[in-house]
Amino acid sequence: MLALFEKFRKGRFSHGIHPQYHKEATQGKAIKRLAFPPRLIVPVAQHIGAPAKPIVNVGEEVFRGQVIAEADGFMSVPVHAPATGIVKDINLMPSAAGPRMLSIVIDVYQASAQQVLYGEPTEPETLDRKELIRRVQATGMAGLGGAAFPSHVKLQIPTGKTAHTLVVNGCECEPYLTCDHRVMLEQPHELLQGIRYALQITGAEKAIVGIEDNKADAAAAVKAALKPNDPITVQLVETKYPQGAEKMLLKSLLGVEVPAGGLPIDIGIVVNNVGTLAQLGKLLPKGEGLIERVVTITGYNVNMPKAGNYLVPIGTPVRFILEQMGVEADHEKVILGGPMMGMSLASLDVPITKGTSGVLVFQGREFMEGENQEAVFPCIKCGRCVDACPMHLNPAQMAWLAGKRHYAEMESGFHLNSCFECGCCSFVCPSNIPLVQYFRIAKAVNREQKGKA
Amino acid sequence: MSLIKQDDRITVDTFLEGIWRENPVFVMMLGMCPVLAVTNSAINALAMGLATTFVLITSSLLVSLFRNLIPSEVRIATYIVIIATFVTIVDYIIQALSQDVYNALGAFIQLIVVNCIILGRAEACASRNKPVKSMVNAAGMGLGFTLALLCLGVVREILGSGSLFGLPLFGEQFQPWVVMVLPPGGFLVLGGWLLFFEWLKTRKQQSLAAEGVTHG
Amino acid sequence: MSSKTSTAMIATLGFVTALSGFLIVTVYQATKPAIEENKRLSIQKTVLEVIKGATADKHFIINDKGELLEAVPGMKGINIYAGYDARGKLMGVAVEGSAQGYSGSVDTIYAYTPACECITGIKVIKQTETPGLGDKVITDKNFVANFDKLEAKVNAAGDALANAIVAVKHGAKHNPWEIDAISGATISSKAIAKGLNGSAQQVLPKVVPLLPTIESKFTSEGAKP
Amino acid sequence: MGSTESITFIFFNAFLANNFVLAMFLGLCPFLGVSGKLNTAVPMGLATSFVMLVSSVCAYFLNELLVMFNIEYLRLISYIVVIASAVQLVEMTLKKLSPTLFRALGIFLPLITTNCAILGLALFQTFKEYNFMQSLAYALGAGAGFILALLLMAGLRERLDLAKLPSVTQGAALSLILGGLLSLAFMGFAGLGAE
Amino acid sequence: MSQKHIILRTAPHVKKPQDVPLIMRNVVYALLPIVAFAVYQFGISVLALVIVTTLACLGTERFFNWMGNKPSSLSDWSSTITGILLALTLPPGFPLWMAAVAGIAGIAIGKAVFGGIGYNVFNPALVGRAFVQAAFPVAITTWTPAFFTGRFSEFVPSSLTLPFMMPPETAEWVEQVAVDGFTGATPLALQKFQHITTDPFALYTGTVAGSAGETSALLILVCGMYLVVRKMMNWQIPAWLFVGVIVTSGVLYLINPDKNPDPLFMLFSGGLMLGAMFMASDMVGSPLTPRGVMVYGLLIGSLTVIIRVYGSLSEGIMYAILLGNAATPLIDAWTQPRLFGAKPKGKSA
Repeated sequence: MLALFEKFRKGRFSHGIHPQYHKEATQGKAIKRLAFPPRLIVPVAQHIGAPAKPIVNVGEEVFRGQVIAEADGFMSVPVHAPATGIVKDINLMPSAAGPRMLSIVIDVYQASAQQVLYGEPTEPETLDRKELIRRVQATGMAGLGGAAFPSHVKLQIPTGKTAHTLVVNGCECEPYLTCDHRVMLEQPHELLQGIRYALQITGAEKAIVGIEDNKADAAAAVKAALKPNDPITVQLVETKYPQGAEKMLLKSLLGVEVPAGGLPIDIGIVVNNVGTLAQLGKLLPKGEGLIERVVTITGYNVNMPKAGNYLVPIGTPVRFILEQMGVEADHEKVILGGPMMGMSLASLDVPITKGTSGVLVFQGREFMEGENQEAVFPCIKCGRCVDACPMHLNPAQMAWLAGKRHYAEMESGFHLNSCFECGCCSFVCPSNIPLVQYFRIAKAVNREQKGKA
Repeated sequence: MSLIKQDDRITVDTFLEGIWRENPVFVMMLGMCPVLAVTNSAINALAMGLATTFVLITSSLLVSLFRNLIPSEVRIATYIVIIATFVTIVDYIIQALSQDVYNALGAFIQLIVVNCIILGRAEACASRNKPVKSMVNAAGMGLGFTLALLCLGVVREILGSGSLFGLPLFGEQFQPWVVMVLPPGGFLVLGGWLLFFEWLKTRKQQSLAAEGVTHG
Repeated sequence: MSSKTSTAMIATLGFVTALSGFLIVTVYQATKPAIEENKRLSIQKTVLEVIKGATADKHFIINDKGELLEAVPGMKGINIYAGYDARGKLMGVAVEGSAQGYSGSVDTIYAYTPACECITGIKVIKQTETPGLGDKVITDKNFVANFDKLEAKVNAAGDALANAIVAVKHGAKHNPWEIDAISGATISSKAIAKGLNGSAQQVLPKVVPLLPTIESKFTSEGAKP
Repeated sequence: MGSTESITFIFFNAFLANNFVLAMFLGLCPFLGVSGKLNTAVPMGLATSFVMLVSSVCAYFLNELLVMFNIEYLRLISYIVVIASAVQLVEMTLKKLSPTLFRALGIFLPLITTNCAILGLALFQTFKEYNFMQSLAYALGAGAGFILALLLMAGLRERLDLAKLPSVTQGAALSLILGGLLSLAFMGFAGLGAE
Repeated sequence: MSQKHIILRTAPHVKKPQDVPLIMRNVVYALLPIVAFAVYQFGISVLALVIVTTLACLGTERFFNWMGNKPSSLSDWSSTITGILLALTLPPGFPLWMAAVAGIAGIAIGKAVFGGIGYNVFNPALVGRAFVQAAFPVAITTWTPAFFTGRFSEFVPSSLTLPFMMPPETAEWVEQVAVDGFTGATPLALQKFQHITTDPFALYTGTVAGSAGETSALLILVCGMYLVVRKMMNWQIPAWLFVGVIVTSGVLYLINPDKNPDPLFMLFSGGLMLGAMFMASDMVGSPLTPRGVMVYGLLIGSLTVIIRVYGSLSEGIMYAILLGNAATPLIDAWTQPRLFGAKPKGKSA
């Protein structure tokens, strides 16, 4: 009976949550360019996969757009200099994830015109897939949606499989973030160009742009920019978190479920983020590298009149951004990314990377006033996490197991590895149990155990 | 195991271990069926305990006497036959002594056969020791069992019927807690006793630890 | 396995079985009289208690053919316990009744008094009703008072009771053959009534014609006090 | 004389109202011992109730024989021997007919010999003077009741394994209190099937 | 620039504004009108009953906190709920000392031994009620008429029974206060044992005999709806429960309309509404999964009807819920949600 019910609910995925979106502060503000900071910290691993290898030395002069670290194999992308300057240091520096990472520190020439002097202009339409993929890799593109998966790998169809549909993810379901929204509004032509390139590379017949219905203006802008013979459609989907997760988006748009443990390509679909494709549409013809990205800078309970969307050079330290915004560093929490999945920073010297979509400053928790905000109660088995989990897991059961360190059973019996840490369970938990954190720990322990075995 | 065999001395502990350290009910959790089923009054508990003790002692004696003759392949079967014999005997004796007690205990007398304590004693003690020692040990076990049954029977009868060994304690107006003589009462009272012993144990450990800190 | 050990096994088992058989039979024989005496005494106690004014009892059995026989162990049929006073006058007969209560059968022994053609006493000999509620059928004074004089007249045809014994709800007793139920323990009360009725309908028509014979047995045979 | 109880009443009485484990306290050892995990409780329950059925039938005919020869005083000894042999027989038959089932139930079968629920069933059906069909209903009800109690207990204990129990209530005491609460809940079934 | 104020906490960094004490406190709010109506109906005896059970529950909870060297857990309001609910399920003239026993037993063996809130497997209020039901079967089935005059100035005589003593007979007193038509039996008992059906309107509005807080089904329904609207209760549990009741009693009614009551009567009589709205829906004892909730609701609903019709007790909801609680871990284990992307027919676990 429930299955029958499910059939009538096309255009949406089941479960998920409706947080407060707080997008008003920034969604109406056009993208502006942020100043260059005096010093850039450019990690060599801003993507998933093998870190890039530095090819510059300390004291060397680098120019904006120059490759400063080259890809180490196929699962890797190069890193380009975000600004003209001098390499001050190549050393371990703080990162958002916590552990220090190898980074190239560049002191920016304040007087430089900061023009991009490097590039390999071409007409992508004339090239074959293999060459295109090489060129995508050369741009250093990694998914700008947050996961930072190397874009060329994503566009490369594994042997034995074919792609019939390209899904373009314009959901941006994280609260506060509006950078993708602005990109769609302001750069629909670049975006469509990127989609066309992606169709060419993947061989998919059609593309669907999925946009949440709270961004109808963006959808209209993209539609207006369509050429008559484009095999591209724009489709609105329900505003709900985590609509932007690719499995949820596919369910909503096409009514299909990606097999558990599988990838969209297993059912012939390639998913890319709007920000990524818009950037690709810009960079690929010019043959330039990815050196800057759009970042939403805003906050909660913080006086930030300049909040908005900014084009920020990769490697800009958060501290510099906050100074530019005129925000005191004396606040409770700074988050890189969205509030649901982003990381709260231990140090303000962490730089913006290719995957950073937002810088959020939180003062106090978004919670009712006067309540004991941090107290954790025992699980009262209300089942809200079960109703919220978009992957249809049982977070409560896994949390009990985690409490007794039965990590292996979480994986073998309750699909721990299908959890993509969207945070819905923690969000709804009335007992304030840090469920997602439990699952991260469990996954890490399981990985370690497997490594040992 | 071989050590036990060689040590033929009968110590106080041979007798006492069954009462406290290896109490069949509170420590080993054996023979639970009669423990809960017949302890709704103290007199039943006592009768059951004594009947079990009788079977324990006599079957221990017989098993111990024949311990060198019984081939190990058929030893369990032999033990069961011996135990069943004495249970039948005790069944008839009780019937001859008092029809009321017999009616109250019902089939639970015959169920002594499958009381794991007796088979356990036969296997673990009587088959390895001389008759006198195994009888002393069996007597200790039996007494421990009887005491445990009484612990339950007394509490359940006082609360559940307001009497002890059939004698009213509190007068006419006392409101009995019927639940205590019902099945849930059996579970809960035994659970309560176990909690109490566990609490005593942890308290003792805590005080020992505290002493260790102050003196050490 | 060598034949030697099998022989030893069989020998041991045989010996132990023989020994246990011997022990059991000895004890059985030794306790048998005492047990039967016990059983008889407990029945006698019940019978004398339930038949008012009786001081001696005697156990009869009515067999399938409707014949009255003196009870011998192992005999099949309907048990009838007669109660006499010291001079041998038949004060009443006690009959067993059984019906299903809440948690198993409720077995009773009740007394039928020929003089008033009514049931004059009842005793529950086995029941497993809920203590405190269902077992009020034993303890509740008002309920027990039902059986001081409960009509159980055999009809004209002599094959059933004139009026079936029924339990009615508390406070609604109007006829002498009705039982006033205990409020809150209706089912247990009904079980008693059902047991009484079932037994009385079947047994009394057979017993009533035999009453003179039963009375006569006292003088000829003599009952144990 | 026999018993007047109806077959449905006997079944439901043994199954729920006078549940063998929770009201009669029979089979407590496996109830407390094997109820820690669901995946052992299920085969144990199945094996036990199967043996219950077999030994109930055996005991019925055995008792007919004993009564015929007037040797009721050998009842206990013959019951226990027959049950032990029945368990052996079941074990061997199972091994031959269904090795998969045997692997699942195998380790539990020897334990069942000393399970008082089996002997208790045989003795009670004799005492209550049940006829063959009544005995069968009794055995089925008792078996079903045993499985039900075991399953409920195993589920609860598995859940409480993951709870933060006070140090005093771990182990046997907790199982007993759970048993008490289950028994309390089962009192709701009182009288089911009566009338 | 100092950074000492930075709080490190993993994602997510936003939180739905609802926590355990807030939910529990709202349940208490929802119960208050029911308590008020019960006091209006039965007078100060019920007021004393509520106070005694609540204090007994809170005291026991605090005692076990102290025993386990744990901080006080009274502020999560859960014991307060237990106390109030317990009082509402007891007869209005229930001796106060027995009510205290119920409260102590409910918290001690129903909750504290398992580790307190969240870890209990049975609803503590029902454990307490089942305990006294088994312990004092007579007192708990002795009912008091509603709306008797002088109910605000005098206690029901059985309320003030001395501890450990038997309550006095109330039959004479009932005659004295003389309320028309009071038979001393609940509608369910009347129906079950004498096949007298009570006017449904009286059932909705609570002018019948019964436990302190179960007599007005309509009020309870409204108070429950408050929690549903505030999204503090899983409405599916009472909904499925009602479905279970209606289907089971409907079938039985169709089979034998003379003997078996109709579904509407089943739904609005006895403690069903209170049990469905406030006890079956207790989160701690109910399954996690949506399918599990369905099974749980249907199970309790049908069990209630079966116990009412075929059992020896006239009321079955309490035992049905306890049995549902007992079955919850099993239901949960057998209704694990189907993993997103898993094959539809494949076993989920």
